[in-house]
Amino acid sequence: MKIAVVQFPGSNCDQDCLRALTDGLRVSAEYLWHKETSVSGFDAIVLPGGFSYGDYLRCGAIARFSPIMRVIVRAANDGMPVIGICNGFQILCEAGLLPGALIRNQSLHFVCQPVWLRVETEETPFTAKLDKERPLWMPVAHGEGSYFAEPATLAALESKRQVVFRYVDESGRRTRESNPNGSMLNIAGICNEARNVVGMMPHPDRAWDRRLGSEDGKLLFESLVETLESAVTL
Amino acid sequence: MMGALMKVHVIVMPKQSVLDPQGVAVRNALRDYGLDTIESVRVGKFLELEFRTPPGEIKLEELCRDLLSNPVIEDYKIQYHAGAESKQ
Amino acid sequence: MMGALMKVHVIVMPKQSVLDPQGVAVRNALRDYGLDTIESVRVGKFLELEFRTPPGEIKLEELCRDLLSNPVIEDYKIQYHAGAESKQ
Amino acid sequence: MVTQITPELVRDHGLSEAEYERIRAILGRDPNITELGVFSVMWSEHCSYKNTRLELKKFPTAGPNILVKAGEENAGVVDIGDGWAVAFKMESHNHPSAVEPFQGAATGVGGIIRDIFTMGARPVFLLDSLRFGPIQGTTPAVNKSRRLFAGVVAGISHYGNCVGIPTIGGEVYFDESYEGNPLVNVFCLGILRHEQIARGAAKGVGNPVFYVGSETGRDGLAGAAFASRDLTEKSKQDRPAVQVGDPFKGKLLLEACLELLASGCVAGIQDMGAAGLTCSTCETASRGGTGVQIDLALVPQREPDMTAYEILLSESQERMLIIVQRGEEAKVKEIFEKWDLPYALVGEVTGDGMMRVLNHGRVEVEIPAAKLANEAPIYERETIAGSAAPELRIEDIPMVDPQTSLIQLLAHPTIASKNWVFRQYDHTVRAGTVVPPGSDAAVFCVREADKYLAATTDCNGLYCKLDPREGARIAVAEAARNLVCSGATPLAVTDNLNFGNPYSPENFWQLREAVEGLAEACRRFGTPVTGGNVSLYNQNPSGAIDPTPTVGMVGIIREERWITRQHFRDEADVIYLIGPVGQEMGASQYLAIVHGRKECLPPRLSYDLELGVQAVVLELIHKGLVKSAHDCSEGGLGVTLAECCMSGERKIGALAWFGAGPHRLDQILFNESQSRVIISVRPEDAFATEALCAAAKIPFNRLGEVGGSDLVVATEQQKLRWDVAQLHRAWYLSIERAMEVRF
Ligand SMILES: Nc1ncnc2c1ncn2[C@@H]1O[C@H](COP(=O)(O)OP(=O)(O)O)[C@@H](O)[C@H]1O
Ligand SMILES: [Mg+2]
Repeated sequence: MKIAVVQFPGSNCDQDCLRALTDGLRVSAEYLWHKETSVSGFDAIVLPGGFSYGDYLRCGAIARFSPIMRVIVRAANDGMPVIGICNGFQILCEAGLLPGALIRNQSLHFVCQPVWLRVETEETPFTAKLDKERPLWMPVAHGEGSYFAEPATLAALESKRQVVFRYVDESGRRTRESNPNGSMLNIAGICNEARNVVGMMPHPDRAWDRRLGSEDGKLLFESLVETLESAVTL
Repeated sequence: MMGALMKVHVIVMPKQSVLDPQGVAVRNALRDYGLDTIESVRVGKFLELEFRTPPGEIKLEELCRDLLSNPVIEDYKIQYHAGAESKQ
Repeated sequence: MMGALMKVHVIVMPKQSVLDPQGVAVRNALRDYGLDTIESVRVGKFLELEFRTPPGEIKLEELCRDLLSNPVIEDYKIQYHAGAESKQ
Repeated sequence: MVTQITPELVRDHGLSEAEYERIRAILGRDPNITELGVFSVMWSEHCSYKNTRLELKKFPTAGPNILVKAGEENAGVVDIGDGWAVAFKMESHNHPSAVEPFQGAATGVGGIIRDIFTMGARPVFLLDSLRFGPIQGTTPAVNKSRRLFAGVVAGISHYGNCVGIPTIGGEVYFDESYEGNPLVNVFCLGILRHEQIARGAAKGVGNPVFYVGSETGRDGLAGAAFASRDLTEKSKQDRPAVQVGDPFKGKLLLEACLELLASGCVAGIQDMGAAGLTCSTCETASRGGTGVQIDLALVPQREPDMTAYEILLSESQERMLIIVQRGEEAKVKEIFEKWDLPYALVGEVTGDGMMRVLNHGRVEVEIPAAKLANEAPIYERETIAGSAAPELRIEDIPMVDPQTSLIQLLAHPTIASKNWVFRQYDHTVRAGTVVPPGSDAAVFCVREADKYLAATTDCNGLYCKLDPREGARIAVAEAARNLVCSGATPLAVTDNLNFGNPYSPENFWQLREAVEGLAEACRRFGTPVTGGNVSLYNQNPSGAIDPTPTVGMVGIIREERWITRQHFRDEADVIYLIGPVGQEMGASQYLAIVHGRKECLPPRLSYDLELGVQAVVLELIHKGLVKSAHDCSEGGLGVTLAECCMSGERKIGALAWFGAGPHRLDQILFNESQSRVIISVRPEDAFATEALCAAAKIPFNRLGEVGGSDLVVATEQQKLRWDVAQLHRAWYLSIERAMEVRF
């Protein structure tokens, strides 16, 4: 099994994601350069955070057109697990693999702080191992992470249980205060209808080591690994 | 040399349905500044494109839809006349 | 009710001599997109102000200078006609 | 067109007649206008330190773990064991930030980052030390300070966040003396293997010289540039142009350069900071004992019709000069094309020791590189000693209710929580931040090397104003104390000297006093100076800024279990004050904030006591006895205890008993005597703690214990009680509230 961590010009969590996988989980992972035109040999794809193309124009707007994204869109439609973290989430929305968009934080400020997340569904490759009852703790760090979608889209997300994570307080309650960026319905992460593509603003790649104050992020990657292994054994 | 070039302006604005915190912030700033007749402000992008030979209208529209704006949150408008140089 | 309001548009652009990294990035993106006749792109702000009763020209200029633009690196232009609604 | 070199032109270039004569002597002829420009920037204070070099010589720069000494290269390099080393440095961008706070601060970050990876190190974290005028109120001056503050913080976050280097610590002070002249000192630390140390030297005659990075534009051209070019209407409008940073390019340049360095084909590398191409060509040549010849026509240019003068003096950002081994040209092509960065072969290393600059083959500049780089005039500026501040007599301070004073202090932006600032900085990228902003020193795990580093910046400008020498000593002491409180052993120092106009003897006296104070303290604490930066001509409307010799200090923590935070943790833990209760009120924040008096003699530092306290605290930590440690600085014991109660995830109360001392309660709570640390320990460890302090003959006080939801302070005569939640609100929201006011 091998997991790809895509490198766009301006990605800056690529090393963190790779470490989370190789040092945190001891699974094999490799960088995948944005000019590559194939994902063969990889079983899952991570789009890391950062400022691809400087986030110029719109976050993820330019990265979406890089050669690697064309093949990733195809792979995703064929069911390959794909997760976009922070800037990766923005790219997935721009690429149309996920609905909605991420706009400027309501505060207009970049926000770097820990948040509590409620797991809304275990039915994705990245959340299979997670416990809905226990909120996760990990950092956010973004200037444009406010999730927006038209009412119809939001309704569909809810009814099809595509909301994966929500910002909550320590006890798991959805509150105004626990929403760091003004996201609609406190949405922190979503998946596509097929459930193999997940996007999230918070950083599991910064919460996989006790010394960082939380290992909750590790659980997402462990879920992925288990899902892939069970898929292999079938 | 600049004269030889053809200018196209693209204005990208946040959709009405999308709240525009930056616009709100500017409006409040204007009010605090003493301008109490200000009703609303919306902040968008103004792109000044210079072409050696401009692309066809269809191509340009496609460009605005795919790259220069995000239809989920933004509307765009193309101005062909090269009228709006910024003031010195 | 919107009809009753008076629109003023303010365009704020980076000064010619000042580097516009965003413009450069967009230009390169357009080239990669296949638009090789693109020569340059500059990206600025488009502000749509709605007043109940618009301020005097002097006041408005002062506003643009002090608040809406940063004269050190930006130029601004005021469009009184409410021509450029964004397209639906 | 040949421009006549007139005395006016020479003056416009900031060169004295004597300096001009020296130039003619070096050249054996009159310089042309371009050469005059080259000399003017190389001999400017910024590049040549002509007024401060004699002072900087006083710093201790040697040490057992120093691999590259201050001044040798762009930044010093310090061994941290197992073949790993760190390169770190602090640099100021005060004046650019005063003109355009956002871009000024952003380009400051970009510049210091390039200084670090020029050494072959991967930058791993940033700190920022900031000073502004007051931000509370609605006067025009206050509004301006707020705009500067907001702009600077946004600029730092813009650049640092985008390049993916966490900003994990720093400091912010607010004082009238910085009105209109903010201080923006940015610190960057990078990690590298010993064998990876890169040199800014042009080695190997015949080796190709490459220009890499952004195109050159008319950015940041010094005012002098006007004199060099007949002004057209157009050029009048748009010059000198403010430098705009491009963090995206900066990130690509960082990765590309590290990749090229790793390939082993680089003979020399130098960033283009102030004086861009000029400085990088002549400095690499003089370091290499060689010459460098380049042709400007080959330099990637952003604007048409740039003159040789403009290209040479441009301060466009995100550019580097790289000398590679002959035959390795293809490597540069491969790597810079991979990263979509401009690059150009612009010249070669020569054997004649000349900095020779051609433009389309025509010689524009021909100057002996070493003379240009090293023979700048050096001045001994005159000084006039300032009058010594008087001792404070406690009777002269009216007694006010300490109950309200503590809240007043905590809510003052200088003491209040800086979360409004560091929330805007990505401080968790690189997944190494073990102790985030909000404790005495930040602690970072460098995963490459599996080492824990602690870092802090400190300087109390008010102390330095009232006694520059003592203030500088204390800056070093406090930095060391902050590191020790986090469990670290101090390693080395970088400094940023922010002062007023050096031609004022009073200002220069302050600078000399401060330098000698820093030098002495660095010797006593065993922390050599690895480099730094000087920023002069910092003036507010009514005179010079308070002298501000900012100290950045780095320490190492050998064992993970030694990492210590500042906040109280559990009920019933016993609270100790290590060091004296103290009584010095001069130059204290209490005197300034509550009584509106910025005066009197600052606290005195005793090296023996300070070193003793730090040694014992470190020993207690190493023995596993300490659950929290917080150094006592601005605001005294009152503020320190309050911070211990409220700076953790979980707020918790405490009781502190000061018995029947002779002193007034405000004096006990708010004096700023040095060499004090508040620690908390498990009840069962109390005895061992006291035994250890007694054995070390260090004064200590068992103040009381952690618990409840109130902070309670009591003496025989008086008992005060504060709701910690209320203190927290005052302290945590103060800056945010101030920044919500717009006009
Ligand atoms: N400009 C800043 N950027 C990042 N962190 C900051 C900044 N200013 C203050 N901090 C953080 O806030 C905390 C308190 O700062 P300070 O009052 O200077 O601590 P101390 O008095 O112990 O030196 C420290 O952790 C410091 O790193
Ligand atoms: Mg401090």
